[in-house]
Amino acid sequence: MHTTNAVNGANYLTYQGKYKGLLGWILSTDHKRIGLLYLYSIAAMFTTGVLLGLAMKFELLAPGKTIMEAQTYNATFTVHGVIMIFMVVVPGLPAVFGNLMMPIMIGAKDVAFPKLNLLSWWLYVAGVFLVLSALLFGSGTPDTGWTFYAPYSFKSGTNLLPAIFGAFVLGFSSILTGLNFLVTIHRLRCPGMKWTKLPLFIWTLYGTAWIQLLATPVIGITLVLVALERVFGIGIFDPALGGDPVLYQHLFWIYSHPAVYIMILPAMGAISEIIPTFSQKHIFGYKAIIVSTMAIAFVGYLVWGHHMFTAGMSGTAQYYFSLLTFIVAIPSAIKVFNWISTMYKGSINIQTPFYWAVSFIFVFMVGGLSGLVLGALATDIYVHDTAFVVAHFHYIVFGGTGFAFFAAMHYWFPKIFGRMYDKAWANVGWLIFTIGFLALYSPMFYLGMMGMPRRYYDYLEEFHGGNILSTIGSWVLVTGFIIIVVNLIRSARKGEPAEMNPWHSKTLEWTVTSPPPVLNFEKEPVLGEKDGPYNYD
Amino acid sequence: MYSSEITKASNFVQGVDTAFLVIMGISFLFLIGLTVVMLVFIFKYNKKKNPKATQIEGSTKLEIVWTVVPFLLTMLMFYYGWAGWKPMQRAPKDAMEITAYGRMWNFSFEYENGRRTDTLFLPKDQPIKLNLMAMDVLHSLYIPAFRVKQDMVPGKKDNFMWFEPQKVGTYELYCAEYCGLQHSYMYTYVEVMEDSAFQTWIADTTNVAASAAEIDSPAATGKRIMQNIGCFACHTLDGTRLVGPSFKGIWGAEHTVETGRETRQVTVDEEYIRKSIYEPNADVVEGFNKGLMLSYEGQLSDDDIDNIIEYLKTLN
Amino acid sequence: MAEHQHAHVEHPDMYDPESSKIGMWLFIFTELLLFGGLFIVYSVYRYLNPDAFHLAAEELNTFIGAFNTVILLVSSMTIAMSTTALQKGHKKVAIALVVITFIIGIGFLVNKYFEWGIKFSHGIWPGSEQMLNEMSQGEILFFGLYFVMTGLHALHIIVGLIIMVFAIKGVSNGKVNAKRPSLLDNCGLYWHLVDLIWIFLFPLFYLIH
Amino acid sequence: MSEDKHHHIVPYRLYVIVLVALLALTFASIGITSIELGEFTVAAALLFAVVKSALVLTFFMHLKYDKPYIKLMVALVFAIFLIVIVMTFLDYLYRV
Ligand code: HEA
Ligand code: HEA
Ligand code: HEC
Ligand code: CUA
Ligand SMILES: [Cu+2]
Repeated sequence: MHTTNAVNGANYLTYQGKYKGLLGWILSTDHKRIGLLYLYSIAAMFTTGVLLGLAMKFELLAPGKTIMEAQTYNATFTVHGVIMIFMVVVPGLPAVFGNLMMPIMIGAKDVAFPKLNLLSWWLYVAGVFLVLSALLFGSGTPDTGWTFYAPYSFKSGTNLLPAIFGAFVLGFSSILTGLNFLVTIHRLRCPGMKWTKLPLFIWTLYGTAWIQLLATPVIGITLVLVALERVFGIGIFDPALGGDPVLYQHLFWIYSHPAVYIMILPAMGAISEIIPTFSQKHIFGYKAIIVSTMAIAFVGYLVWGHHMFTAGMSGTAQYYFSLLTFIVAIPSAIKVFNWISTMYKGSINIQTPFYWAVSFIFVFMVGGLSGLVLGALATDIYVHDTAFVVAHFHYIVFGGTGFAFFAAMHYWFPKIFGRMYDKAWANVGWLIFTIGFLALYSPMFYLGMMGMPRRYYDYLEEFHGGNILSTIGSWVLVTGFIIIVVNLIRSARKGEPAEMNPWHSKTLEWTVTSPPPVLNFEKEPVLGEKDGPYNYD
Repeated sequence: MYSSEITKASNFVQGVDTAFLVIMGISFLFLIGLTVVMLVFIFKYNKKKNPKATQIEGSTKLEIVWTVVPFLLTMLMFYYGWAGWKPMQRAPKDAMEITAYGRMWNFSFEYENGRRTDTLFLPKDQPIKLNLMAMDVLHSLYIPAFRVKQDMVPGKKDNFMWFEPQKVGTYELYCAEYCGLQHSYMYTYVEVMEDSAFQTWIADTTNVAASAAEIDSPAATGKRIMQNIGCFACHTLDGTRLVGPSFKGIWGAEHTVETGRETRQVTVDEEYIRKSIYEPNADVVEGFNKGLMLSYEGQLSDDDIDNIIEYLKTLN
Repeated sequence: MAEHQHAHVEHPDMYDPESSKIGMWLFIFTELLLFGGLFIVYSVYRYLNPDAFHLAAEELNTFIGAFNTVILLVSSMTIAMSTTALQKGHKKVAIALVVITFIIGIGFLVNKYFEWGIKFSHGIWPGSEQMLNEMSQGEILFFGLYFVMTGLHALHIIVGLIIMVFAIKGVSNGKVNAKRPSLLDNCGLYWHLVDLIWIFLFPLFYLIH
Repeated sequence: MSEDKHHHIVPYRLYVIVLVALLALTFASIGITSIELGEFTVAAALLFAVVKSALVLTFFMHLKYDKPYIKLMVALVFAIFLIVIVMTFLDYLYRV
């Protein structure tokens, strides 16, 4: 793509490349356009997932059948889980904000392999359609849960193959994104951008990319084995043929536990950008945060067994996995302490992104601390596979990654669209959203401690109270969500033009125009000795 | 924690609940403490109150403190978790053994004397060892009041859980591992009795599913067998379709089945029913899925099936 | 300032051999872990069924396996040499060496084809009646893994061959040259990966009995 | 980071030597596994495979001439894989 026509008024949103109109977007290799493509496609999937979540909560409003049959419910949580994990939070921050901002933040013109980057997005779309095709065609929507546990996943009569294949393709997309980012961060930093001057968001993307690269192939091959099992009956995991279903779980979690850190690390990175900016202060413990990021990425490989404490592992394995689970909590704790210390003696400018960041810290703490309950052997045996786990991971996946996503959205919005949103509405949306969130998921902790198993279509009368509260919470939350989304969509088109650096931040993306020009920089930036992402004065 | 003061229902409750309290205690301390500190900072170092930030890059001393302190605390939590879990690992030698079967979608329990039930009856203050068997897919046997849970894994040998019930009463027993359509209906009850009451109950063998004690009519026996072994998880009596075809009007009806690759018509007779139970996948009823119903060979005797057939005849 | 943007729209032409090299290495890492998953499965089942694996491995023909190992090693050398040739500017030699590698790769596949064919003719294929009825569970696992692992490996050979076609094209039309050798280098790296995996597959399936 | 132009040209002769070594190791491993070593057969076979793969990595794949960070990455990947296998075996080795 070597077009040399003059670009008029060119920023990445308006320039006209080789192709016109829609094609100019879906065939563009500009990292920012690809980032926006991801934003729109992920937002679409996210909305689908939310609707399914709402439907589930509606079903659980009362015992017995409320709006759907058991088969529908089982399919609903499966599709909800697959969409939310594989299509929303795993690609989430890296693919959207990583693509939009990472090259600018390191002073590069683009990622290392722009065409590969576009291919990743296409693979993402292909994966989405494959999974969705399982809903529309064949013998029924998959009903195995997002974990596809053997041997139920060979027995289920539903149309599982497209979903498995789709997850495989999504994994491939994720690997390619990771590969691209790694090479970019290694090779394309601008002069003076030493490793010790990288913004923390970039560091977390770096850690994440390694996990994407090294963990995703394991689930890839596992899913291939399940597919082969369904088609040929090769007997790798089928106990009737000598296979071991527990081995399936090992392989599944060897990926899926590190994957939860794929979800949270970039979220932590975004928070590490927002807090110093709004405190107008150097981040506290820059190096400690880097070390904790890489520690999470590494130790995250060693704890997958904590999902299998009741699965029939040996006692020795349970012991070590529990021990290591506690170790992996410590770097997260270090981050929380550093974030809060950054606020100390700052000059805090309370704006929407900051609200989101603070609420992120709170829900992340709740989610993470409940993870400690799950990491301890005795207590996990008790609450494993109950609503407690559901509460834990919604707090940390949705509360953590989701809140950070919104924080990042409100933070980089003026840069991405060159316009500012209505701050008052944004804050109202945040407040309602947060209240709804707490009401939706907090009762699940209680229900789990009472012993209500998860993936239950129907429940006993004694669990009714908690479920009512939770369902009402889901309605409040969605009200907040609608306010937020409407505000953002409206502002992207009609908002006030935004300044170049509305939050007075120090990272490089705020030194270019909003929205950024096509190749990001007029002139390659050079970082002097004194410059740095957090050097406020 | 499921009101532990009221139900000290098993020997593990203490250990698990202590771990819970310790972890929750530390967690709340941090949660509340950190939240308060954060709010204070936001309030005190607000732009209005503090227009100029003081730049601090960090403090190695603090980093060390807040690495070491949480480390020690997590090790404490780990310890309590381990301590509450350790005794679950080895069952005492004198434990009474009961075999628990999980299949889609019910539990059944077999006692040492061959008696089978679908509710778990237990004597108080007697260590119990449940040998866990899964017939088809993963299930998980979960008794919240006892704080125990263990997956039932098909093909896995020596899979067990143990506990000692310490309080008379009725408790819920759930399947906690997702196992398909009726997963949420796969629950039953645990009935803990005084030892004496239990001994009389277990000695009363008139209800043994597999026994030949024909006090009732064959049809009634057949019905009871079917209830105990869980046919009605998949088959209804009133014509509604669950996982398997309904039994309403089944006797003598013409059914379309797939045998191998060809489709054929069969009349439901003795031989067909027997075959459906022993080799369910040989003739698969049109519109239903293969592989869900499993063979009951070895679990139901010919006599049992005769009774079942008698019962099915009454459904027309 | 965006008014005067007259550079290339979208990405500029960035040729950086170091980038392509680490890109390839990273890709190799994912491939290694892809097979890594299978090696985990293999080692667990081998540990659980030592005798059956022993027995089943006898069925495999060590000679064919060894033969394939030898030719794959040779092919690894020829492709490695082709990069040297390219760097020395011996274009023709470079092409010839890749072509030789290509032919050996095909030879490997032909061998595999016959090997699998013999298994099939003995009624051994995934899910076959023969396997289900006459083999122990451990043997079923062994052959299941045998087909999956060697099959996936063969798939990688095919991919490697396709890359070679591009490399040959690139070298002959001069796009790949001593100054821009990345495509040939990466083609070589990928081929060595295929070799590397076979180095482990061979003893695990053919030798251990 | 742009002065990485130095291209080490590996002489043909070295490749031939490596190949000869690899072939020798292959035959040695066939030889050794045909002896009855019991438990150690697997270990022996794997040991040979490890040495062979090290040769391929260092010479054929040019790791010897690459920058340290690439070597580090390769080492890291193998380390992670090893750890994962060991952790998995914590389960299987200690099952009752
Ligand atoms: C973003 C995703 C994410 C993240 C970051 C985490 C983080 C953690 N998770 Fe979570 N987890 C999930 C997503 C995530 N989890 C999902 C999706 C599941 C369910 C999957 C399924 O079955 O479907 C799950 C399930 C799950 C289980 C299995 C439960 C079961 O099925 O029985 C366990 C058990 O150990 C666990 C533990 C932890 C721990 C210890 C952390 C730690 O990393 C948390 C660390 C954070 C903190 C500790 C809080 C901050 C620190 C402080 C406030 C300072 C004070 C701290 C100390 C004194 C230590 N998680
Ligand atoms: C990201 C992960 C994610 C998110 C956001 C959600 C959102 C919701 N979930 Fe969740 N859920 C899962 C991941 C998630 N879920 C997983 C993995 C499972 C397990 C499946 C299984 O068991 O197999 C599960 C299971 C699950 C269950 C348990 C089923 C059972 O065990 O019986 C329930 C029950 O009500 C539920 C409800 C909801 C509801 C009401 C919402 C929502 O509708 C709430 C509404 C949310 C919002 C309004 C906005 C939140 C904003 C963001 C996250 C950022 C946005 C990003 C972009 C716009 C790009 N979910
Ligand atoms: C896990 C679910 C499940 C359970 C439990 C189950 N079945 Fe079935 N059954 C099915 C399915 C599915 C079919 C239809 C497919 C087939 O024919 O194999 C079926 C078919 C049948 C048929 C043939 C029905 C017809 O209309 O032709 C009979 C008879 C039968 N079952 C009897 C039983 C008996 C007796 C039991 C208990 C001892 C039982 N089933 C338990 C799922 C189940
Ligand atoms: Cu059985 Cu869930
Ligand atoms: Cu985990």
